[in-house]
Parts: sequence; C-alpha cells; structure tokens
Amino acid sequence: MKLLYFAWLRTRTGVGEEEIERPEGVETVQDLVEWLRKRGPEFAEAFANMKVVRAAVNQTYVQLEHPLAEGDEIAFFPPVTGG
Amino acid sequence: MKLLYFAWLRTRTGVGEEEIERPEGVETVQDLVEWLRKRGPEFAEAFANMKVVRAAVNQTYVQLEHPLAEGDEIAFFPPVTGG
Amino acid sequence: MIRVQTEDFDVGAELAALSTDDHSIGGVTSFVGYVRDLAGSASVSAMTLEHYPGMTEKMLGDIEAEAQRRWPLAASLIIHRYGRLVPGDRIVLVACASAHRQASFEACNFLIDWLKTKAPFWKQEQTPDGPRWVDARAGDDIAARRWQPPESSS
Amino acid sequence: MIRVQTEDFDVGAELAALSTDDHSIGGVTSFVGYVRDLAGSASVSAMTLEHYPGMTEKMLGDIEAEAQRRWPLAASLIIHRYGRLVPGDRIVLVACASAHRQASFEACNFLIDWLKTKAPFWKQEQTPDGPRWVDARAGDDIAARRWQPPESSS
Repeated sequence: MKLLYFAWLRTRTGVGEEEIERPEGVETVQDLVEWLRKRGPEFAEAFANMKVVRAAVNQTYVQLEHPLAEGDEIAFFPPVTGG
Repeated sequence: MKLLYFAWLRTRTGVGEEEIERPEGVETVQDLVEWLRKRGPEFAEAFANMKVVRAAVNQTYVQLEHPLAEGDEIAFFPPVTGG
Repeated sequence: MIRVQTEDFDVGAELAALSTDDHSIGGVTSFVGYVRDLAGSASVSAMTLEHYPGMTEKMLGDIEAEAQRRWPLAASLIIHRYGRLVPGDRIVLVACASAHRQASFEACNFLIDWLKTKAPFWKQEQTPDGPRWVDARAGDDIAARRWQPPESSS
Repeated sequence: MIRVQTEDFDVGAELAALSTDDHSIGGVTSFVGYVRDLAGSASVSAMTLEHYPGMTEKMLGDIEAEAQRRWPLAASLIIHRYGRLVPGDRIVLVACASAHRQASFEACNFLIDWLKTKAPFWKQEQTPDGPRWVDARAGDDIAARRWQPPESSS
C-alpha cells in the first residue's frame, strides 16, 4: 500500500510518502490509523484527534470504516485551506 | 420645462428633446401625459399604455402623481433593457 | 467607480487595477455581459444601445453607493457601453473586491440585477425584419426584487 | 477546463478565451482569489500552497462536471496555483459562461465554495514567528453545505 501525508500530517510525522505491506489485521482505514499510532510518538500525536484528519483512498474522500485492499493509495491530511 | 423621449417613445413621437412652457393646468406628470396625448396621433399612441412607460423628473424615477415645477427636466422611456 | 463609454474595455487590466496595492482584498467577483445573437427567434446582426446621459451616471453612482453601504467592499467598478455593438461584444463589466468572497459575490450580483432593471439603457436590435426595440424581461424585475429592503416591497 | 499550476495566469486572456466564438453566451461570472496579508493577527510575508497531485485534478474535474450538470453552462474554467505566493498574488480563478447571468453566478459561487472545502490544498504561512499551517474556517464548510442535495444533508 502507498501512504501519503500532507500539510501538518507530513511535517509532524516527518514522512511525506511511503510504501508498506498491509499489516496483519488492518482491514479498514480506522485499523490503519490505530496501527500508525503505535509506530511512535510523532505518529501518535499526528493521529491523536481524527476530527481534524481527513482520509482519501485512491484519491477519493472516505470514512474511517472504508475497507482497504492491497495496492491502495491512502492519503491523510487536515481539512483543506485552498483558494 | 425640458422634455426628453427615449427608445420607442422617441421613434414613435418623432421627438428626442424639446423645450416647452408649462401648459396651463399641468401640475403633475399625469397632467403632462394627458396634455401630450392631445398633441396628435403619434403622441396619443406612444402614451396610450402607461404600464410600459417610465417617467423621470430631474433624472430620478417618479410616479405619475409627481408634481412638476418650472425648469424641470422630464423624461419618458420604456422599461430599461441594458446590460 | 463608474464609466459610461462607447469604447470596449480591457477586463484583465480593469480587474488588476481594482486590487492593486490593497492586500486586504481576498477576492474579486466580476460579471461581463455580452451581446448575444439569439434574441427570441430572429437573428441579430447588430444592436444599438441608447442611454440617458446624465441620469445613467447618476443612477450607476447611486447603485454603487448602495452596494458599498450593504457590503464591506474594498473597491467596486461598473463600466457600461452604449452605441453600436455586434454579437460577441462586451456590453457591461461589474466587479466587486472584498476581504471575503461572499460579500464580493452578493454585491456583484446585486449590482447587475439592479443595473438590468433600473439603469436607463435601451437595446435596439438590427434584425432581418428591420430595427426592433427589445422588450424588458419580467425575469429581470423579479431578480432585482430579491434585493429590496422588506419595507419597500409591497 | 481545469489547470493546476505554479505560474500566474492572465485573467483577461482566460475570460476572453472562454467566450470566443460562442455568441450564445450572455455573461461570464468570474472569481479571482488573492493572497491576503491579514491572517488573524500575524503579518504574513509569504505562503506556500501544498496540494495532492492527482487528487486535486480529479476533484476539480468532478466538481466542474457537477456544476455543468446543475446549470446550463456554455463553458467553465478553474485555475488553481500552488507553490510559493506573496500577499497580492492571485491564487485561484473560477469562471462560468452561460446564456443567462443567474446560472453563471450560481455556478461560479458553487464552484468556489466547494473548492474551498474539498479541493486538497493547504496553506502554510510564513509569519514573523515562523511557518504556520492555516486552520480551516468553519464558515467555509457552512457555505459549501448550501449546495448539498437535500437527501445528503442530515
């Protein structure tokens, strides 16, 4: 799976983009978030409040219950502030 | 008084602009319209239906009851179609 | 700012001038009106826009001042042409600059609605059957009525 | 049409291109967004606009297609910049051309409201206290919610 982080999710985790194997038991975006939180304090802090984190799978906004498949592109980012 | 006619009020009456002395008994715009109607068939036709005629006195929209004074600039025109 | 003129205008230059040096402006909404070649069923080859010199400038100035009262605008501009125009020509430009986009949208929409119902311009179209004065559209009056203060709509 | 780019754009040329040769167009409504130098209380010297390449183009295309479904538009255009910008710089251009002005107004307003709440762009401001990610404004969400179809607003 390809993981992308934007804006302060990128600067807080220190990661912009990474490829990972789908971890065992990670079936949904929510599962992935819980897995990421255990990776270290930067990730735990960045994903502490999911009210200010948006998720997209294959470039489409999804809810946390969205199922994941091998080969998915999963992005995390704050509410948008363009325009 | 200065009288101005625009758009089809100008083309139907054949007059764009004229200076007249205020006729006796003409106290309001309505009085002036009635006086103009008696001027000839072009004027009678142009002012037949006041629902499609707007009046302005000194460059401000007015109702037909608006009083007239010596020196006024009175304009008649159809509903506007600009922009 | 108000301009009534026969010449065309440069939209990009006008909009740039509206926001120059004022970095509190977050957005500029503008509307450009064009001469269409569809007027009912007849094909329009050209049109002449007549206006009431003096009253036009007065009314546009009044309408712009009213928009400035109703919305927090940093700048506004109305340019209206008159004279001979052909399909595809620009007729009117309305632009409103504000710190926030919704104020600029509403003020621009207000100005063009009023302008279409109140500003003393009249279109005469050249059609294959000869010149014809364009009738006012009832829809324009309804659009302008949205903006009336409650006490004056009766 | 959709463009995501670092370069500035020429508003006059873009608007002219939108209406060229289509004389059924009666009006073009456009919105130009600028970088403001007022962000809360801090003074902004510059900002960097980050985006999600790929998703940005997809979302702008989807939003434009939705506007085309909802309103009878002859043409539409969204240009959004990213990268480093300073106060006074243009960020975004949205323009909608239609036979009638109200359709062009509503579609343009709809597009900018959606863009502000859905398009994946993030502003990082350079302030005297260092770089700072801009927080989303609740007002933008409320503005976008106006346009939801009734069945999806709960």
